[in-house]
Amino acid sequence: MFRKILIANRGEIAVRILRACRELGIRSAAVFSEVDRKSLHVRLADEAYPIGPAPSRESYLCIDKLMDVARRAGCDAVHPGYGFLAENAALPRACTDAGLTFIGPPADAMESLGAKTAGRQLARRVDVPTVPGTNDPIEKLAEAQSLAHSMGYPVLLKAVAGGGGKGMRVVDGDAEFESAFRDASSEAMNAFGDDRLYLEKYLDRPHHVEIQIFADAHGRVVSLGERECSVQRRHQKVIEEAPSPIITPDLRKKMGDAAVRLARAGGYVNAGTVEFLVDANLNFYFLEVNTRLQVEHPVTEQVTGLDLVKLQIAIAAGHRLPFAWESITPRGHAMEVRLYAEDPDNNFFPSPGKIISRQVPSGPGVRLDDGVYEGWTVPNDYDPLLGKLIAWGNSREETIARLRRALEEYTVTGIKTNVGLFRRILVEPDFLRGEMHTRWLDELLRRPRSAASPADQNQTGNSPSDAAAIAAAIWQASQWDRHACLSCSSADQPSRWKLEGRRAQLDRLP
Amino acid sequence: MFRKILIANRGEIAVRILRACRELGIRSAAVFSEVDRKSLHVRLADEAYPIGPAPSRESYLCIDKLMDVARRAGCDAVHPGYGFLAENAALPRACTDAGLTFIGPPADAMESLGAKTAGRQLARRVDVPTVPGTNDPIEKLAEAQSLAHSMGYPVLLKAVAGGGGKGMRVVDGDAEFESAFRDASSEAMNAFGDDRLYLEKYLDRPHHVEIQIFADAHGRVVSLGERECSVQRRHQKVIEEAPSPIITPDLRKKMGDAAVRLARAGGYVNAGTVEFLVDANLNFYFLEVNTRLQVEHPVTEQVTGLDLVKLQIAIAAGHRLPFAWESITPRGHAMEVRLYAEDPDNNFFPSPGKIISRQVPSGPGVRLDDGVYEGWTVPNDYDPLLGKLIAWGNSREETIARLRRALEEYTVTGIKTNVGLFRRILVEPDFLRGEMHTRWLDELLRRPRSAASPADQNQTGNSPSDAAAIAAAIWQASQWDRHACLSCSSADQPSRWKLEGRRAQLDRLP
Amino acid sequence: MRYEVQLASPSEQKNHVIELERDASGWRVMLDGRSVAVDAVEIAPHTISILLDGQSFEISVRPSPDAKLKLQTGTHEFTAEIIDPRAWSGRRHANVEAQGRQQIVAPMPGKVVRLLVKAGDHVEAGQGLLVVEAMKMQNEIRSPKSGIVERVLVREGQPVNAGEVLCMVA
Amino acid sequence: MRYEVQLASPSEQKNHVIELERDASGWRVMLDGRSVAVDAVEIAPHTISILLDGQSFEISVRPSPDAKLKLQTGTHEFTAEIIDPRAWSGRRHANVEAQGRQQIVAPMPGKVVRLLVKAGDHVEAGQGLLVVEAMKMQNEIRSPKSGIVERVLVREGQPVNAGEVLCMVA
Repeated sequence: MFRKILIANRGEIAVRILRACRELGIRSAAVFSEVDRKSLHVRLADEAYPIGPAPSRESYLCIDKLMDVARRAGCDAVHPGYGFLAENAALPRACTDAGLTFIGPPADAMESLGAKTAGRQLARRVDVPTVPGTNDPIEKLAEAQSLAHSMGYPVLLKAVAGGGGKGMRVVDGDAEFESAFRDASSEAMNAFGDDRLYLEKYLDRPHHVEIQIFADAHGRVVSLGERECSVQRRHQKVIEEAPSPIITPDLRKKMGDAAVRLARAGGYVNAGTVEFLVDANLNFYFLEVNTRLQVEHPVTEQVTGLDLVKLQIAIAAGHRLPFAWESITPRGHAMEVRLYAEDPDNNFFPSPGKIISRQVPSGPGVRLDDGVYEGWTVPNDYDPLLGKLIAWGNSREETIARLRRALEEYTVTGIKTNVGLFRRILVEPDFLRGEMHTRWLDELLRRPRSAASPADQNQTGNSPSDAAAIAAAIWQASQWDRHACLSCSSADQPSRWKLEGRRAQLDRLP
Repeated sequence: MFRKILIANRGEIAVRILRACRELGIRSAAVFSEVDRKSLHVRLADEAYPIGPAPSRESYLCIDKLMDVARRAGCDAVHPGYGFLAENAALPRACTDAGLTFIGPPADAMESLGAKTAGRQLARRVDVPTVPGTNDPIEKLAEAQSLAHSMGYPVLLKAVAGGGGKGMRVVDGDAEFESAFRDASSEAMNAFGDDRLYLEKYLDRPHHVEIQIFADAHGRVVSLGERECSVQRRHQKVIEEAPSPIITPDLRKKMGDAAVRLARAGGYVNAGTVEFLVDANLNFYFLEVNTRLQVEHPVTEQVTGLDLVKLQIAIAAGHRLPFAWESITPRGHAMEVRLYAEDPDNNFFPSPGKIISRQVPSGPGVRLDDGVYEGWTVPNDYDPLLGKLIAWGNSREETIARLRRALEEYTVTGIKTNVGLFRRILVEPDFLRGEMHTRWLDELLRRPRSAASPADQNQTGNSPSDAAAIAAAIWQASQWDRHACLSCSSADQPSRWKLEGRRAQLDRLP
Repeated sequence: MRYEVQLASPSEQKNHVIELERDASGWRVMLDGRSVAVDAVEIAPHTISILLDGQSFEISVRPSPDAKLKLQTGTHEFTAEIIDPRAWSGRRHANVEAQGRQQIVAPMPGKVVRLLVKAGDHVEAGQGLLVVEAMKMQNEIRSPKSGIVERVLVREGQPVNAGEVLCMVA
Repeated sequence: MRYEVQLASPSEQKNHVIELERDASGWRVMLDGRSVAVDAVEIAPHTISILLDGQSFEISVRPSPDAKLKLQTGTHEFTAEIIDPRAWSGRRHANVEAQGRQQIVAPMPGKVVRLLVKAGDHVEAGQGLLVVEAMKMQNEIRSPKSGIVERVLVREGQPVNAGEVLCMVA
C-alpha cells in the first residue's frame, strides 16, 4: 500500500480523499493556491504545500508544480479527484515519468474512452447505442452548423475534454449557433485547457442515467449499479440518486453489461462512469465516459456500503477487486443534493464571500461531504460547490423525507446558497413520482412561482414572516433599550423578553 | 398516525426524536427548563414550552406539567426518550388518563419487566438464566450485607428503578458496604425518584451483551440482534457496537429467543432491550430489561438500516411490525462512542461550561447524534452527555478506522471532553481483538500511561508539542508586533508569516 | 412602543404593525392587533431564537448599509424597514426609481469576458447585455427592461466588483 | 527575537528555545537550534493553522488568568509559559508549592452531598475527602497526599463553584 498520497485538488473532494487516506493509514499531502491557505482541505490534511496564485492555470492545473511537491514531500501516489486535471492524460503520463502511481485509469484508456469523440467511436465498435452526432471534434464552425441544421435543432455543443456542464450549450436554432459555440469553447478552455467541442442531437426529455464501473488491473470489470442524475440546471447535475426510479432489473443488467463491455474494450482500470440517456421507451444511448471519480459517487457508496475512494486506492496499488458483480447487494435508496454558493432568487449568479454563520444537519441517514466552514471566505476563483448533502433511507420516500428534514436544519448566512431550490424540488409532484428528465428543472424554474409555498400555507398559527416582523421590531427596540438588550454579553441571564414570553405563553395557550 | 408528539426529554435524545417526527410529518413539541431555553432541542423543535426551574424534579420529572403542556399544545402522543420518566410507569398511566398515547410499553409491562427485581423473577419463570442475587428490593441493610457476605464479594448494588450506571456500586468487601449503599441509593433517588436497591453477584470479567427487541400490539415480537457494550467506566457504557465480536450465530439465536420469550411473558409492546452478561464460556445470564429506547440504539440502526424511533412511533400508533426476524439482514459493523463533558485527565470530573469553538466530523460512514452547539453553555444540572459519534464500516476494522478518523476531526474548546479517552481505547490491542469485559476499561485506566502515545512516536518530523511551542511564541510576538498581527481583522490578507512560510518551505523541503 | 414594519421577500411585500408594551415584568406583543406570546433570546450574535405562542423560529438579523434589516429564517429571506416613533429618519421609498433609467450592476465579483451590446443598441427585456465570468461559470447579465443602451462602462477582460455599474439602459 | 517556552502537558514538561527572526520579507524560525519552515495563519479568533515544514497543525491559543497560554491541538493540551526578552514579568515558578499544605478545590460547580472526613483526621493519599454532586453524578474528591485534614470549609448541602476551596490537607 502507499505511504503518502498527493491530493491534486481542493474543496470537498480533497477532503473526501484525505479522509479515505486517513482511514487507510496513508499520509495525505494537500496542495493549495494563495486563496486556499485557510481552506478546509489544508486544515484537515496531514501535510499541505503551496502551489501558486489563485487562477487554476497557475496552480491546480500546473502539472510541474504538482510533480515538484510530490517529489519533495516524498509521495508515492497522486489522486486527482474530479475536475482540474482528473481527465487530462498528461497527468498520468507525468506521474509515470516521476515514478508515481496515478490513482485512476492509464493514460491510454483515458484517451480512448474519456475524450468524448473517441468514446463515441469505441461505443459504436462494441455495439453500444449512441446519441446521434459528430464522432470527431468540430474543426470548422460552418460545417458543424450545417450538420446541426440537418440533424434538426435542438442540438448540444459539448466539450471534448470536459464534464460537469462546463463548455456545454443547448442550441435551439441557427441564429444562436455562433455565440453558443464561442461561449462553450471559452468555458471549455478555462475549465479544461482544451477548447475543442463536438455536437450531439438533443433528445426529447430523456433521463440521465449512469453506470458506476470498477476495473482492476487483473482483468475484472464490474458494475456497481446506476445513478439517476436527470435533475440538472443548465446541464449541471444538482440532485442524484440511486437506484433510479425508472430502471428495471432487466434494464440495469443490460446497461451494466454495455458499460462493462465498453470499459473492457478501452482497457480501462480503476473507477469510471458510463453515462447514458434513457428515453420514454427505456431505450438507452451512450453519452460519454467519465474517467474519474464522480461528484455524485456518495449515492453509490450509501446503497452498496462500499468506499469508492478506498477502492480506487486499493486498485491503484494493484489489489484485486474483492467481489464479483453478483455479490453487490444494494440496500435502500440514497439521494444527494449539491450545495452551491449561488443565488436562486437572482439567476443563480455565483455568491462568493464570507460564511458568517452556519448550522449543519446530522442524525440518522444523513451524510455531509463538506468543503467549507463557518468563518471561511468562499473564493471567487473556483467552482461554487460548497459540499454535498446525502440522505439514505429504506425507500425513496423515506430518503426524500430525510433529505427535506436535513435541509431544514441546514442554514448559512453571509452568502447565498441554493438550499431553497432543493426544498422546492423535493415537494414537486413530478419529482416525487420520479418523472424527471434532463430539462425538467429548467422548465420548472421558468414557471411562475406562487407567493407562498404550500409548506407554509398548511401551517396554522404564526408564519415565518410574522416571526421576522416581530424579530425586526424586537431588534430595533433592543438598540435603544438597554434593559431589554438582546446583544448584551450576559446572554445566559433570563431576559425580560423571556420571562414575559413564558408567562404570556402559559396564559394564552388554548 | 399522530398529529403532534410531546417530547418529554432534553438534549441529544430530544433532538433524535424530533428528527424522526419531522421525517414522518408529525409536529414536535419540546419542553425546556429555565436553563434549557437555548438548548438545541428547543431550537430545532416545531414548538417549545417552558416547564419550570433547572432541577429535574421541578421540570423534566413533573408529570403534571408535561400533561398540562401536552393538553394545551394539542399533542396526541408522548415520547419519553431515555432517562427521566422513561421507565416510570406513572407516565404511561398519566398519558392514558389524559387521552394521550404513550410511545413505549404499557405501564403493566413496564412494571413486570422493567423493575429490576420483577424482571429477574419473570426470567426465572420462563427459564432464562439470571445472575445470582436478590429477587426483591433490599429492605434491611444488615440482611443485604450478610447475603453479600455469603455470596462472596465483589457484589453489585443496583437501583431497582434505574439504568445507565446511576445508583450502581461494586462493593469489594464488608467495610465498604454501608457507604456504597448510601451513595447508590442517594444517586438512585436523584436520578429516578426511587431509592430502592437490589443485590447481584459481580461476575468475573463478563461481556455485557444486550438484545434489542421490538414487539407490536398484535402479538409479534422480534429480535433485531445484539449490541456489545462491555466498555464501561464505573458501570456507564462508553462504547457500544454491533454485532458483538464474541457472539456466534448460534448464540445470537439463543439469546434472541430468550429475550423474545421474556418479552412475551411480560406482555411487552414497543422497543425494549434485554441485557445479559456473557462469560468466557459463552454462557449468558439475564441482567435486566430496559423498557425504553437505549442511548446506544444507533448502532442497531446502522447495521439493520431501520429507524428505531420511527418504528416506536408506528407501533404506538397501532401499526404492525412490517417484518419477521428472518428478514432482518444486518450489514457491516457499527460502533458508537459517547461524548461526555468530562475531564479524563482529572478523574473524569464533569466539565460543564461554555463551548467556545467546535469542529465536528462528517463524510462517509460517520453519524453524529448531537445535542449541543458552538456558543452554547453546557448546564451543570443534567447528565454530561454531549452527543454520540457513530461509525459504520464493512468490517469491524474499517469501522474502528473510521471512528478514529472522525475523532481526529472532532475538536471542542471551552470545556473538557472525553474524546482523548476514545483515541486511546481505539488503539488498545485488547480492544482491537474484541477482548473487553465490563471491568476492562476501569483496569486500563488504573494502568500508568506512557508519556507519549505510540501514534505520536511513529511520526517523523515535527510533533504536536513542537507546533504548540512555536504557536505560543508566534502568539506572543503578535501581541507586540502589529505588522505581524495574527489577530487583526483583515485575516484574509496574506500575512508576513504566510509569505515567509511559503518561501521557506519551498526552500527547505528535502 | 408601536412599530410599523415594512417586510419584503422576493415574492411579496407586507406591512405589519407591532406593539411592544412594557409592563411590570416585561413586554406584551401585539401583531396587527392580535396578541402573541413572545419569548425571544439571543442564541449567537445576530441570531435570535423566538417562540411565538410556542412555535419555535430562529432568525438571523443583520443591519444593512441602507438602514434596513436583513432577516433570514430557514430559507425565507426578508428585508425589513422599520418606521419607528423615535427614529430620526422618516419613511423611505425604495421603489421610486423602478422605472426610467436602469443601472446594470455586477451581481458578484468577476471578470467581463464578453460584451453583447454597445451604446445605442436597442434591447428587449431579458436580452443579454454582457457575460461576466465568476466561479468558473459564464454568467449572462440580462436587461431588466426594453430600451436603449445608453452607456457601457466596462470593456472585455476587465475585472469588476460586486455592485459595480456595468452599463445603463434607458 | 528569542523566546524561551516552558511547555507543560499532563504527562510531561519540556523547555524550548524559539528564535523568530525578521528578514526583508517576513520571519525565520529556529526551534531548539533547528530551522523550521513555518506558515502560520489565523483561522478563527484564537485558532491558528500552522504548517511546519508542510505538516499541518491546528492550534487553539488562549491566554489564561495566570499569564500563561493554554494551547490545544487535537486532544493534546499544553500550558505554555513564555520567558520573553521584552516581557516585564520574569520567570514564574508554578511548582514551588507542590509540597506542604494543599488546598483542595472544587474541580467543577456542584453541591457538596457528603463529607467523608473532619478536621484533625489523618488521610492517606487517594483517600476520599468529600463527595460533590454535579451533572447528576456523585464525584468523590480525593486527597492528593497523606497528611492531616486542617480545615473543612464547606458543609453538606452547600453549593460550590469551580475553584472554591473545600478543605485543606497539611
